[in-house]
Amino acid sequence: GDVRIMWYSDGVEGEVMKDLVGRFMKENPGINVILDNVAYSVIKEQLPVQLEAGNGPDIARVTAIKDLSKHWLDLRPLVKDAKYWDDNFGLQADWMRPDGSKQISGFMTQITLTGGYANKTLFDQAGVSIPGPKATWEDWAAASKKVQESQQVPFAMAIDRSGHRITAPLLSYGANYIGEGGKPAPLDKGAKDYLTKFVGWAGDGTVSKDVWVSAAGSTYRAAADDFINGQLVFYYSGSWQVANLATKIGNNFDWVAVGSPCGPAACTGMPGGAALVAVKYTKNPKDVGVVMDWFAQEKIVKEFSERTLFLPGHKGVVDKGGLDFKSDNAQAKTALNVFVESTKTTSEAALKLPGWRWSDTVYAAIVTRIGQTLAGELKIDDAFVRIDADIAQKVKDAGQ
Amino acid sequence: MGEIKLTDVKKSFGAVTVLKDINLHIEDGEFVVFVGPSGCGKSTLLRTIAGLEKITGGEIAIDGKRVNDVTAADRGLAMVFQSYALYPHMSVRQNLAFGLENSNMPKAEITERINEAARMLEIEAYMDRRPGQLSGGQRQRVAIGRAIVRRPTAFLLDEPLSNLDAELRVSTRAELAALHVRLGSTMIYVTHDQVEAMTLAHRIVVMRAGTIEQVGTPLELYNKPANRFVAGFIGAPHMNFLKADVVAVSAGVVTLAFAGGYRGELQIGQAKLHVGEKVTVGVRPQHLIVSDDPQHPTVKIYLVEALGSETVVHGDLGGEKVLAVLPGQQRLNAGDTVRFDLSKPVLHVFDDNGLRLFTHPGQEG
Amino acid sequence: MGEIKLTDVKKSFGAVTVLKDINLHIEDGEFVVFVGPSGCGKSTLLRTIAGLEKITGGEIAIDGKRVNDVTAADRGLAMVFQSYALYPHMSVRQNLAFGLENSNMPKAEITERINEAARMLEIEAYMDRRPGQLSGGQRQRVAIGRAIVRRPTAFLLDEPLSNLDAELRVSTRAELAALHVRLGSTMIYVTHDQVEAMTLAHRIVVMRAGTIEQVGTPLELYNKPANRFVAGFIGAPHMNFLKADVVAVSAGVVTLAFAGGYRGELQIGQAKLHVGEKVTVGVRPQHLIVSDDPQHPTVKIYLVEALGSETVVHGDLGGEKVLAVLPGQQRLNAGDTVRFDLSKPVLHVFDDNGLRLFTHPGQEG
Amino acid sequence: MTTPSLSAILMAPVNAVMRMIDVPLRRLQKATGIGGMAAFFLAPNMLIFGVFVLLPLVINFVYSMTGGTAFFLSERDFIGGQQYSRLFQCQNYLDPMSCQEDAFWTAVGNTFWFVLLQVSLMILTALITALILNRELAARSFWRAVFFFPVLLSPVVVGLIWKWILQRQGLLNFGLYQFGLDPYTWLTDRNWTFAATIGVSLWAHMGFYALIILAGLQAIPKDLYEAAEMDGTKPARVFWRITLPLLAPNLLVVVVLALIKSVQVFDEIYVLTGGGPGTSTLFLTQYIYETGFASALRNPGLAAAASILMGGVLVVLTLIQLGIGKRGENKGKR
Amino acid sequence: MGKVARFILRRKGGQGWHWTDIVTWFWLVGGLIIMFGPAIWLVFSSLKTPAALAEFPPSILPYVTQQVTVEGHDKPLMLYNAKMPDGSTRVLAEVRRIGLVAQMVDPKAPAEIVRVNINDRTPVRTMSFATENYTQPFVHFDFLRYLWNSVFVTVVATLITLVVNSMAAFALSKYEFKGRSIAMLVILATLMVPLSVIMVPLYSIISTLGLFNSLWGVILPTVATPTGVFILRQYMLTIPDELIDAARMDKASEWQIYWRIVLPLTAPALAVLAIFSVVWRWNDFLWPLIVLSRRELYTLQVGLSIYSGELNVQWHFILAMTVVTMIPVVLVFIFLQRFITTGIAGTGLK
Ligand SMILES: Nc1ncnc2c1ncn2[C@@H]1O[C@H](COP(=O)(O)OP(=O)(O)OP(=O)(O)O)[C@@H](O)[C@H]1O
Ligand SMILES: Nc1ncnc2c1ncn2[C@@H]1O[C@H](COP(=O)(O)OP(=O)(O)OP(=O)(O)O)[C@@H](O)[C@H]1O
Ligand SMILES: [Mg+2]
Ligand SMILES: [Mg+2]
Repeated sequence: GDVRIMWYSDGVEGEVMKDLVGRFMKENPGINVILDNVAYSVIKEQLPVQLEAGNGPDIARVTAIKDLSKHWLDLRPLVKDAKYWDDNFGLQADWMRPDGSKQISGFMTQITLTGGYANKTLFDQAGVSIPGPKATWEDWAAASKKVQESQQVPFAMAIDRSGHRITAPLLSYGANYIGEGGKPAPLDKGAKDYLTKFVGWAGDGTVSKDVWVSAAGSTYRAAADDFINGQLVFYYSGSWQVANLATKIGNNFDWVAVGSPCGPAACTGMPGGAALVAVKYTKNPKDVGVVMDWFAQEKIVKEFSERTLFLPGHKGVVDKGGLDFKSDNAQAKTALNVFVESTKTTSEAALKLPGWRWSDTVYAAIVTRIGQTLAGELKIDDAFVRIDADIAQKVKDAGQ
Repeated sequence: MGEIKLTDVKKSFGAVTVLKDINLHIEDGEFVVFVGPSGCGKSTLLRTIAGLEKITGGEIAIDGKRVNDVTAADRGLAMVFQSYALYPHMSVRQNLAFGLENSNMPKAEITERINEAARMLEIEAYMDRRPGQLSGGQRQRVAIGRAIVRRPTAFLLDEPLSNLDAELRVSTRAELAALHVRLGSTMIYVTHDQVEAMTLAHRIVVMRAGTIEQVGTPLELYNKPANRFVAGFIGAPHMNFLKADVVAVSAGVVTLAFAGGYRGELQIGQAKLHVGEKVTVGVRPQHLIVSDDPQHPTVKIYLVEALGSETVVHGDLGGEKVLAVLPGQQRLNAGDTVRFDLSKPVLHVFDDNGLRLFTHPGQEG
Repeated sequence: MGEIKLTDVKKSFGAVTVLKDINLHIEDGEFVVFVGPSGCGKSTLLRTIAGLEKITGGEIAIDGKRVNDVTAADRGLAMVFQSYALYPHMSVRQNLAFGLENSNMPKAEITERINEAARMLEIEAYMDRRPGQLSGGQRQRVAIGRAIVRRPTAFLLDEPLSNLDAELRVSTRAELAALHVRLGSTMIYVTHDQVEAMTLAHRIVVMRAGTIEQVGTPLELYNKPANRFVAGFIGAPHMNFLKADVVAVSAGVVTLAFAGGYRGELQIGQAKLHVGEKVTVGVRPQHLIVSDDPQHPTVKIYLVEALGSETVVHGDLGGEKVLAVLPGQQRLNAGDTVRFDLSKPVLHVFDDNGLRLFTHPGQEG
Repeated sequence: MTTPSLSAILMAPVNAVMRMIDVPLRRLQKATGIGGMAAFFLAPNMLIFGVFVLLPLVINFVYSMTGGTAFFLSERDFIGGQQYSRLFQCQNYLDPMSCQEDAFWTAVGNTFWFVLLQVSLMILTALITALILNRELAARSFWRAVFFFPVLLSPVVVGLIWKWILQRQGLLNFGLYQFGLDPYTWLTDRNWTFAATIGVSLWAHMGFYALIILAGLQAIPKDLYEAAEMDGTKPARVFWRITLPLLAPNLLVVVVLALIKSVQVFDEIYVLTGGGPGTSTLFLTQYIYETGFASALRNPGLAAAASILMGGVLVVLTLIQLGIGKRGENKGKR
Repeated sequence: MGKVARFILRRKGGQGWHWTDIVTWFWLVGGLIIMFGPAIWLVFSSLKTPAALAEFPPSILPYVTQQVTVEGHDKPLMLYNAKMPDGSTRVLAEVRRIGLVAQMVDPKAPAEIVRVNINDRTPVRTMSFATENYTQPFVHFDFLRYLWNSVFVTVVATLITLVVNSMAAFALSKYEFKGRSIAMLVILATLMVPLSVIMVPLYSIISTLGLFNSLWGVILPTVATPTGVFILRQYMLTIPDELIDAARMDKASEWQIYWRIVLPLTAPALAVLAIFSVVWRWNDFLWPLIVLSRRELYTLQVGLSIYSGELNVQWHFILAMTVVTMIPVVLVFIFLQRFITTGIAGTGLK
């Protein structure tokens, strides 16, 4: 019968997917897969409503995988080889199933990892050497500041306006969000340390605050454009930017991915990604199982990753290595491989967060209040108080 | 078919009372003309009959059926609005056709009726123009046309000829009269034109300030006005009114002393008058005849209007304004003094309240 | 101050030519009346003088200055619109005050002028109403008031009295005449009313289909119409026209044979006529006198209209329609036959093209 | 000459249908009278309206009395006025930061100033534009299109265009740079950003209101202008004394709509500033949107309560305007 | 020419520049720059590559670096103006860049490698239109299907809106009945709440009625716009009641009055509403997004939205498609605005 996949795209993955779907249907004539491309906002805002109403597609590519986990279909009885799934997707399986269950909801179409990019040309021109793999955030701040001053670019560093992004350095500074009973803990010293530093850097112009003050609330904003235009020395974002940077920078300057700088506690990035999950309300679970199985095949995952320039979420693919990303931009390939490598240094704490139900709440509170602080509306200490209060309120609202 | 009966009809706009207890019975097929001073309520009365204004009291019955709550569309009348109210977005032809289309008349008949009306009103040349592209008189003719193509049981015409030239007015008037005869429909007609009122009406209704002053045939009103108001209103130029004192009363004859010293004897008929009473004597300007008799009162002329076929003389008779209409073109000038013979004309005598007491028949009857 | 000169003025609306080469010189302080059949271009001419319509040819000069490109606001005239064009959102008082406030007149004077106009037009009772709450005649009076309070150098009045009752019409007419004398402003006045035209005008301009047929004083037009059209247009009811053949011409006298066999001898004056020529003879209805003389032509009456002060008789004379206005109330009925004396009245003789050849003075001159 | 006949051909079937509809309607009219017809004319609109607009609104009200994160009423618990009292919980009503929902009060304050400035400027510019477009211009439809053009753009595109113009590396700064002036970070300066939100929303919607006014201007009978001209009226006075009062009914639409839309301003501002810098352009609708949908743990009840409050204020403001407008309305009647 | 100029520069009155003429031209020219300028820039931007879109300083026109094929190199090379140490400039093609030094060749003499500091070279740029922004989406998505859905939604919704709203406006402006002000008030009150707020309740209603994933689910909730009723009603208030009286005397039924008298006289306001309705429905995005989750039902705007991802928005496609989808509405506007001409309502009356 019909299997509908609700899909959003950041880049070419829609095209790739369309192609793959075509292939699938050729191989499985009985199943008609319809790919409904939608805006990300549909996934984020409409899909939850549809799901609550018991509507929705059969399969969806989603990011709020934990939040909505009660709507996902357990594929365990439907897939051909549950062990294959557990082996290869087990690491992230927890991110997408209700706490405490063993269900197989789907798999990650893409793993993302936060990380930094440096404008190599600027470094070269300034005659400053790029800090090494173990360099700390302070090292990076100092180095990029030097470059900035010598090259007269507006900013040294920028971090995307995103709680997820900023959580990486926080974790490196030893922050722990998860408190007793899985509830959010108040901001700890590690978190406060880095945030204080961050606000300080913004104050002295090391960090661009443009992107942070350019919105209210928890709105996501990327600082990529500044980096693309060579206005920025060091840019902390994530693996998904590689394709974007490759096309837009071209050979205007050289850039490199440098992984995540270190803090006192770790040198971790934050993982994340989007999952392809099956929806409980499908009329067609058998076919859904077939489709999921097909897309979860190692070779398909590999091909998909190579063509979309995504990091694969498939243990087999990662461990075997030898991913041949389909890009004619050498810098992009190098960068991707840097990210693939750094998945291995991701800290325990970082790996837990995507599967933690309150992580978005914490992210939102941090972004909202730190944004206000950078805009001069709050003092940093008030911001900490507010962040804790905001989180507490949300927990209360959720009736827990 | 077109009998209209108004019983105690009242109408106010907020605090303004416009119609006060109007009682009127219009027979089927009758031609009734409403006259009255500007603002006396003629149009309002017409609109209440049409069903366009809800009356605030009383009853309107058409053909014996109470229609207070029947909508205008269902009363089956046709109206020429004082303001024309042409449909600005339709051509003249469409304006005329609209009413007919509403009653699902066959196309051919519509065309025929429209053409007939257009011919009659001489608007054939403008059939495809919009009202905005017509002259005032042309618009008015379209408004008339829109009513007459309908051939309703009763027509309501609100000053339908006011913007037409004399020639057209005469011919249209004649056409309306002919139409009335042909269709046998009731016609209610508002006009300020004496000639129209006199020539068209079976009965004239004289209104004043929301009330009916008198109803009667044209000559009845002309010859036997119920009161001073009607006497003054019917006939153009209006009747002259002279104040007089009763100085002697004998069998059938009364002697009146006018301002300026002139005394006249009038045949009193059945009426009763007492010496010392004050009356008003009305005499029509057309009845005044210039006289050389030194007994007749002198009038000092202050304005002469030559109309070609007649001459209107404005004068002063013992402090009162008098108008005289003299035939032909007279060689009189402002400043001249003439005498008018007051013994020959028909004289209407009104009491203090304006009610007509009697009419002195005059010498030429 | 108010001299207006039109030279070869032309106006068309798209393909429709409304004014054709109008030449007219209006003196300062003159009272000119435009008459003509409905749709002949009177309003348009007024509007071009006002500056509301751009002319398509020719020149308009006010006080010797070409004003073709001067806006209406800067020409300094005042106008009474045929459609009133009252400001619907303003009270009567505000409507009147509006033009005065434009010229920054002191409040006190504005009030005074408004009150004066209101008194004169008898609209004092409605000063705070909106036009929508007024009767047709009341609106028209406000429209007149709006013009007269302005006291401009020239007034343009487009049928200003058409919706007033006889009484009010006479009084307003008189007020306008007085105003004209008092202010000395030029007045251009459009009317369909013969009496207004005859009594108010210094000069009457007779228009037909966008051209001027004749300009002259009222009595000039009445007594010496340039052509058949003017003769027919001036005077109400219109002049009777009878076809006749010239059967004999002798020194100063011509013998005409009318339809129906009657022959008459007319004093020809200087004019030249030939035997066999066809002419039209015009005679005013008021001039026809009933006669018993069997020589006089017989007229078969088909309609009698009693107006009270006079009686209009419609008859048929040898196949041609004749109207006669007889004084007083006559005892005539449709179907009767009477004879009219054609030897006594003034007779106008027109040639084939309608031009007047000569006027037979008649016996009463 | 061909156009009317063409339209006549096009209209013929429509007219035929209308005539067919007329037959039963005449019967209905006979049966119910004119008052019944009023109901008939109102019915379709009211039906659709009731189901798709009014009913959700009522449900929304119920929402505001419930708590939890679930979307559907059936799964939400009734908590009475708690959401409202939460919105109103402040230590000091003059300082939004002292309130529990500080973002709400910040948004209220921002919205207030925004509305005040934007609405007055909107009416002014729309009126001027309409007056100018109402003149006899050459290429009139082109000019109309010029001013109406931004209305055709989706809010997202509007926000984007202006972001590209105003951002640090935007067109405006590039222009300044070309003229040798220093670039400026317009969108991180609170005052400039606030002004920009007003400017951009004016830019985006002015054509909408100008068009309504334009239609209203066309409805004013020409003869009144002629009369005014004969009265020697100066253009400015014609405007104040003739145009404006006679425009009143249509102007009322513009004022009411401008006010309502201005309070509800969202999309283009969201793209342009996201509410920043800081919270200086955070407006009510964004607050509601984020609280109800976008934030990590949505709170539809709180969002509903805030929207009900906003609607309440708007109703009051509209009533006041209608009250004022009623007088104008009567004035405009012929 | 003189005639044209005179026509274009036609002024009030005729002679001299009235201050209103000056304001008019000031406003028009200003409007052209401010209102239309960004639009033109939008069109040019839609023809830029993603890289050019992100570029600073931005260019008005779409430029790309010129490329040449040079003997001995498979791929085309970028052309630069290079400043030579002696101060002269040469047009060179860049072979590769190593750090701060670019290795360049003269396309005419490809053998010799010239080393140039990267700061001493500026790209040679030519205008080039990235038409793939337009062609690609046509290939990707089912453009005709989306177009059809959009047209269907727009046309049907606009027609229903016009009919239903004008009927209501007629009742609310030309009849006196009990509850008239209440009805008006309720209609206005619902204007007050933005769609995003009532989205969830509305969604449940749509689901209940089985209109989910149906174009009618997109159409119906929008057709009873309070805005439309309000605009039409206020306009109808200016139509003289006397015309309706006249029609009643002409035995017109109320329906005929509505259809034959009131509607034609409301033409300018109807045109305004039609324009708005078309624009709104055509650009509608949020609501169709909720109701339509199936590709075959997408409208253009929904189809277009797929270029907005979580982390990345493909603006070049969005801009190009915006330009394409705008063309029909611009045409509709040009067509309909002609009906906003001098009102005729007044002229039928004395
Ligand atoms: N906009 C227009 N387009 C075409 N023809 C027009 C237009 N306006 C007026 N006309 C025509 O011009 C002629 C003159 O019109 P005008 O209003 O001047 O007549 P008028 O002499 O005032 O007539 P009336 O006595 O009926 O008011 C009429 O035949 C009329 O139909
Ligand atoms: N809406 C209204 N509100 C208040 N008064 C009104 C309204 N409409 C009419 N009137 C008044 O009612 C009276 C009668 O008006 P109507 O129109 O019936 O007069 P009319 O006899 O037709 O006068 P005319 O001969 O001037 O047309 C007038 O005095 C008028 O001022
Ligand atoms: Mg009247
Ligand atoms: Mg006229």
